[in-house]
Amino acid sequence: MKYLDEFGNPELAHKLVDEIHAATTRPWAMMEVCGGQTHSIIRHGIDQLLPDGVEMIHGPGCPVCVTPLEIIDKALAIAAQPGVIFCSFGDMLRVPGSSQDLFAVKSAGADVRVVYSPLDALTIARDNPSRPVVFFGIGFETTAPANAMTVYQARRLGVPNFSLLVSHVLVPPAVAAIMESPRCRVQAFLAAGHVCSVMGTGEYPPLAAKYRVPIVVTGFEPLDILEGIRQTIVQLEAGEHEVRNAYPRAVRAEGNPAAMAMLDDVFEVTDRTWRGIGMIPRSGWRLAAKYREFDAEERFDVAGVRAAESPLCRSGEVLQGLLKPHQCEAFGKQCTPRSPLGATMVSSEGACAAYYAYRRLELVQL
Amino acid sequence: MKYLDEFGNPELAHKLVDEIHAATTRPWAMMEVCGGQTHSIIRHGIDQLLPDGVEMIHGPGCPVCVTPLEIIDKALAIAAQPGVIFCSFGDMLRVPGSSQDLFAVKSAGADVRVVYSPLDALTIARDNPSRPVVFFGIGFETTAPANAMTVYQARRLGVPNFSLLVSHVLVPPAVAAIMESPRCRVQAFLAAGHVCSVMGTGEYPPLAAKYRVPIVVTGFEPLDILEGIRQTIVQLEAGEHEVRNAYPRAVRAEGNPAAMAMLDDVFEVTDRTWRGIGMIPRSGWRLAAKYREFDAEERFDVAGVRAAESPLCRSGEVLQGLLKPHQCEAFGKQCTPRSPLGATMVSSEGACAAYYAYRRLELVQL
Amino acid sequence: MCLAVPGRILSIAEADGVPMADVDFGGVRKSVCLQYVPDASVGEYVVVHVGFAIQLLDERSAQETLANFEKMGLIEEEFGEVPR
Amino acid sequence: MCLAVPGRILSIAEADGVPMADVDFGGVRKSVCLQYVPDASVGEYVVVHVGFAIQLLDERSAQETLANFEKMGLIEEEFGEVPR
Amino acid sequence: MTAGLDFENWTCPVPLRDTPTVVMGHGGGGAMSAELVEHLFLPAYGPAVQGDSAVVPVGAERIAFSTDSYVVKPMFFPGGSIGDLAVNGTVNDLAMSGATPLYLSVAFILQEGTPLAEIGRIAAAVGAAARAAGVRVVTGDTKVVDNGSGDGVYLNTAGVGLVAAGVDIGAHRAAAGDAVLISGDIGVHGVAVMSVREGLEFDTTVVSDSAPLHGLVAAMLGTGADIHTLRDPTRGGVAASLNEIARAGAVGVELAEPALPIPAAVADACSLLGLDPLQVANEGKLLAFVPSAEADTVLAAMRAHPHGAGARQIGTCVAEHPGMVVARTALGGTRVVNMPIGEQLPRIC
Amino acid sequence: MTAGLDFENWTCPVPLRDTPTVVMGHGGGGAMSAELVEHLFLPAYGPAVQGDSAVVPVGAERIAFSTDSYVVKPMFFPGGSIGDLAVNGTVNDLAMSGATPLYLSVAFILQEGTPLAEIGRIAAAVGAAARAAGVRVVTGDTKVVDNGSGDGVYLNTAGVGLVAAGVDIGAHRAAAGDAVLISGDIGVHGVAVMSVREGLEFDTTVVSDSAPLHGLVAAMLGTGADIHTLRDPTRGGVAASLNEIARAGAVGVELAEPALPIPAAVADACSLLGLDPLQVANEGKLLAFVPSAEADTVLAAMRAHPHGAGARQIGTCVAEHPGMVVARTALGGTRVVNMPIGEQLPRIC
Ligand code: SF4
Ligand code: SF4
Ligand SMILES: [Mg+2]
Ligand SMILES: [Mg+2]
Ligand SMILES: [Mg+2]
Ligand SMILES: [Mg+2]
Ligand SMILES: [Mg+2]
Ligand SMILES: [Mg+2]
Ligand SMILES: [Mg+2]
Ligand SMILES: [Mg+2]
Ligand SMILES: [Mg+2]
Ligand SMILES: [Mg+2]
Repeated sequence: MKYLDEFGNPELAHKLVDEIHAATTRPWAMMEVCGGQTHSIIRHGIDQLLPDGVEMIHGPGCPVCVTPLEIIDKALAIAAQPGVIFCSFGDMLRVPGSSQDLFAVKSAGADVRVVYSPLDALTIARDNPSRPVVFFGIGFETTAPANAMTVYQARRLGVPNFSLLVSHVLVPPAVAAIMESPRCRVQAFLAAGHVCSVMGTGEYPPLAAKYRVPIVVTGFEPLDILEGIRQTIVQLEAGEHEVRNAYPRAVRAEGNPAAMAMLDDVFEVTDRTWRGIGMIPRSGWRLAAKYREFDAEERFDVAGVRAAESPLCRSGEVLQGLLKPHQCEAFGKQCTPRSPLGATMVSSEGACAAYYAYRRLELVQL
Repeated sequence: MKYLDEFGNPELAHKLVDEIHAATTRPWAMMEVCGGQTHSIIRHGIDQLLPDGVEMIHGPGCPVCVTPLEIIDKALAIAAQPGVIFCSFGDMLRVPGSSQDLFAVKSAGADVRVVYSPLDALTIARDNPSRPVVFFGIGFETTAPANAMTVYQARRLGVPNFSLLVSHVLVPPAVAAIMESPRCRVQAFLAAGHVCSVMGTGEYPPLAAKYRVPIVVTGFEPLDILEGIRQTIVQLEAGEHEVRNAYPRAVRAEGNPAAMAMLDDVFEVTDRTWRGIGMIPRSGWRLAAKYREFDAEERFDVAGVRAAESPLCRSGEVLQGLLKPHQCEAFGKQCTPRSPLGATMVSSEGACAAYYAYRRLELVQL
Repeated sequence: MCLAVPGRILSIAEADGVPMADVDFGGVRKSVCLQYVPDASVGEYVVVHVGFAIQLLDERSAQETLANFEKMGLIEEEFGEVPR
Repeated sequence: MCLAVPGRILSIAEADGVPMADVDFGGVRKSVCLQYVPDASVGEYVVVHVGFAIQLLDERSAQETLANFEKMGLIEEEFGEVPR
Repeated sequence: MTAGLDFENWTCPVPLRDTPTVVMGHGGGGAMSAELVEHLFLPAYGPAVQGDSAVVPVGAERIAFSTDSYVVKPMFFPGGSIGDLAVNGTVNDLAMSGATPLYLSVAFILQEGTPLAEIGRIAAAVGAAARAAGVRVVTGDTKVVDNGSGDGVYLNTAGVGLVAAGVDIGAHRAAAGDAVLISGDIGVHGVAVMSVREGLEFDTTVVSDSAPLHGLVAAMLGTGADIHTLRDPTRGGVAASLNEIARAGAVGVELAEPALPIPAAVADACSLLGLDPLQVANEGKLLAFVPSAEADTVLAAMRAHPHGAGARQIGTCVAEHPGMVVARTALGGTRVVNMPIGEQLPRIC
Repeated sequence: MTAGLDFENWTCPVPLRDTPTVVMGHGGGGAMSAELVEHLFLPAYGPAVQGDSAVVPVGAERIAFSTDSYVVKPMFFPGGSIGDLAVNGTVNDLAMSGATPLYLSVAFILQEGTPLAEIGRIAAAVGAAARAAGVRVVTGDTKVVDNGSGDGVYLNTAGVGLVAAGVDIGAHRAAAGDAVLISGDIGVHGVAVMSVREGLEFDTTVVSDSAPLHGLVAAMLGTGADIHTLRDPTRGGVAASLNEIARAGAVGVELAEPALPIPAAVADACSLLGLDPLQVANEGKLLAFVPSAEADTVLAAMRAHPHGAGARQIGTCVAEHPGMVVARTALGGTRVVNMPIGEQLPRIC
């Protein structure tokens, strides 16, 4: 794929690795916020190429992982209702709720469908006017415009059987929450490129300034990640804490104004609980009053659904960079991708799953 | 089965056959009204044992056969509606409507279920309160009490999702209609035993008197049928035209008062079209006003369903005894049990199907 | 039409306000509604159609009918004529 | 999160009042909503996530980035130091 | 591109024209099933061996090879389960070619939502039945399909058996003069399954007769008699099997109805539901066509075997009315025993 | 009653405990499928040959015997249909044992409502594929099931092939020092099917690679090389097959990621959907483990065959990390190539 494959070029990667080694004089701990970056780092073995002491901490950047248990349980309850067509992105299907996952609900007879885009769910709703169709609208700022547009279209085109189960979360409040943690070891951030494609970079300078951390907006291919790391280390070594954009082909400082306008129309900021982390004030979006009639939580009676997380699971600490996945007692024992205990083992991009999938060799050899 | 098997005893049958031969001096044509009797006659080869010239004419006694095309089409339309559970006796499933049958509607996704008793359909309705459950309530006086009771229970127990698609027909008006036909060759009737178990024999003396035909209430096992024939021939030979009960173990003159009271409560007399015959005034039952809310024709919008029968099919004449099935041009060609053109080929008791099933040997050897 | 068979009542119990019987048809048992034969009791035979007893079976009459058939040949042999 | 890939717009047509494009991702084509890149035109690259273009891809910037990477080694070799 | 069929202007062969889509009757083992094979599958596959199993050469040996899928609902029924059927059904199809069954494949298609415990019970039944029959399950497969028609399991078994030199059994060998034998009671399996079928439930003492019959066949072959034809009358019952043989062998079959071993409980269930016992499925019975002169010898060997204790002659093979099965009724009349059309339906009126 | 399993207190073997019912993942060809076989089926059947086909003696000969069911939706996809798959899949399973495929059984399970015209097209595809592969369809079966998950067809084929004297191929023979070869491009079939899967539809030039591979195997055996192991990496892809072989052979496998022949169109589709090409199904490719010294000879023979033109070495078999597959990435890092767990799901975030 053009503008993708080129950014995996091994020769250029080695140049960047050399640059990183050349620039590094001390240990540094930086967090890649985004699960997609975590995936790429482990998938390509990028962290194995870094100087000793340069540590990548995997942040709370997988929306599948951080979607609160309670919302999953509500999704399961809604999907199980007779007649409902419950549409979701594929990787939400094996996220465990309190006692089961969407696969299990589907196997018990629910009509659960994997779609590529929320617009596909809207099409399904129009094709099945007599059945309630619900889309599971999770995601960060990157995904929110797609879901917003779908609700906007549902209202505009009059698709009353469509509704959205919304659980959007926002990156900057999470960055702030991580930095506020007393045990925080994070010295710099790779910011999530595609989040910034939508939102721009304007929210980061205050954070960089307040917490005195460099923040480099970073892409997802090996060269992108290495460049993000390189720019971060250069700043760290220089004692700087600026916001830099290492992903300029996809990120503009002002973000995407059309998408931001739609988000402003459809959503409003709300407090959100992050799975494994807890409640972060003003860290999510919910449907604005004007669109509340499309809120699946309002339409289906799931207000009574309550859930508590597994006491064994330390994904909160993992997500905050306080713990490496394999340092969790349950890792690889009670908790595997087959039977994940916590959110970070659920998604193939979750920090625990990524460790399990790609690093098992090293771990067994430890 | 006790009180069943004994009435198939071959030795006694031969005694009765001998009696019939001994009693017969001339050709006679009599009609067995009931399809169950037709089935038994052909199944056991009883007509092959009768004296030459004693002819059994197969009457309109199979409710599956005479259910009008239009009602079948309404059944198909209702069954095809999403969410509906359509319950039926088994042999209605392959009765062709204008263009398909319940099997085809089922194969296209409809939820069509075979039940043994209408009460089973009521149970299904109570188990599926969110889905409309319809029972296809066809039949003569024998079956009507079962359907009546089911509607009565639906009302009493409050099962609002249950309804009945009613197409009940009555024997005595059909007997009268047959006798009124100018080409009628019927000289005597074997009356349907189980109809009389419910209704008694009171309706027959006026018919016997008016049309000067002996009427013998007859059972279904070989000995019962032979005895019915024997008593008929004895009367015919003697020039009598009385009503006799050759099935006293199951038929009382007064019928079943409890069943008749229920029928009186739930149903009211109406004109009915008989498939292959036409409209016979006051020859059927429909739900009384008090139970009209359980009428599937009211509940589902099928008033617009209209149907016309195949012009090739001569089942009307067959049913009236004016034609033997194999004398129909379409018999065994365009019309077989696999792909029945007319009602009498549909049911395994229909006169045409019975001929096709059990007499094909003779026919090919003709 | 109207396939109805004789069965013997094994037990009676009420369900939803209706008398229901466990009826034995030789090798088969099925639940049957007795609403229309309110006087039927355990041990008696009923004629059953689509799950409903539509009539009590008159056992004595059944036996008489069979006995008449048995006699037929005899009378014929003895007297050489057909009785009515 | 946020798997997004670059694709080239092959054609644009309106559906339900929304601009939709046929987008080529090398070996794959898919229909993509252009609502958020109203200025995009045929031949341009967009960054696509769950069926939506979330940004125009800046081709010149992409090439500059790659060119910078290419240069890096050279500069290092030539000047022996890391540029910023 | 494909065997001369024109899919642009597809028209079904005449006997299928009635219905452009699959209906339940196509799986009933009767006329609709047969027509699907004759008019759709065989033309597509080219020359193929008919019957329930094929006898083909492999190197220096001859093997019998057979397959069947099992979709019975409910999966557990009085006297057995889908697991027993899947083993015994294929073992019997091999045995009906005179083969010694050796190996089975077992392929599960699971509907999501099926309890694993049920699959475990079925697998255990497969293993137990295979051990009982002395065959080995040597290969298998598992697929999962979407939950649609509720939970459940479809099972396919294929089997390989060794055919001894000189053994030649097949419907084409049925000849006028043959005695038609059955190994025991008719209609037992079908009634057992029907008694637990949704919507028809009844209590009965009847339990499935599912059993492996190759031991019985070996005993019959051991007499040295020239056994012409063997068939296990499963789906579609005795009626379907005899009609198939009559057609394949171009012979007539004449049954003596009073000789049919129909147990009272089967007859009673059929009376209640309006079914014909000759159309009801069997799973542990076989029909044999043997020269009349050897019938007594073969019957004696059958009766000496546990699965043939109830063996008896039920009819004869005649030159008249080839392709047709006729029954002489107890009263002395005749009736044609037709090929069942599709699904067996309870007749209520 | 059945093999020591206690159904009153049924508890699933540990790895199945996670889910008490069947979920789609049990059919994905990955870890869940394998555990079902290992912990549920094998204990029930007793000692059984593992792998995709069994090699067993029949009289004086050795045959390979294999079965697979096909439940692919949609039934027609770019480059083929369920009918081609059903023939080639079983032909290939036989070929992977080094057998010459001879006979197939074909069993249809039809959902009511399926157009007969579609069944005709599938049957024609079966016939055409069988002729192309030089195998004969000799026996079959048809069943019909209730309409539930919509119309459709499930297909089972079983196959019998003859194994020549001296041929011994199996996962147990994989040995450290073996070269790991693949016959051509990876992930082609899976992407072709995904492109028409409901909810994911995309346009692509990729068409299924479904093909019969016994000719290629014959060419490889013809070199006289001591081929240790063959496997067609179908469901679960190269990742699943290599993990299975690594476990069965108690060897480690080391892949060189840059050597993997992943066509751009497959890579692009996987990038778009967030899938791993190593987990994507193939239907006309094989993996071969051969002693390194003979790798070039075998590769030359493969490249000379139409179905092996793209053959290349993708890795080696090592004594380290037995049971584990490791890939060295283009950047020089390593990652474990895991056994896929269940269903492959598009990853969106
Ligand atoms: S390994 Fe599992 S239990 Fe431990 S922190 Fe990760 S998700 Fe939680
Ligand atoms: S044979 Fe068919 S067409 Fe002719 S009268 Fe009978 S039902 Fe009608
Ligand atoms: Mg078979
Ligand atoms: Mg069979
Ligand atoms: Mg058979
Ligand atoms: Mg398999
Ligand atoms: Mg012959
Ligand atoms: Mg196989
Ligand atoms: Mg296979
Ligand atoms: Mg294989
Ligand atoms: Mg079969
Ligand atoms: Mg080894």
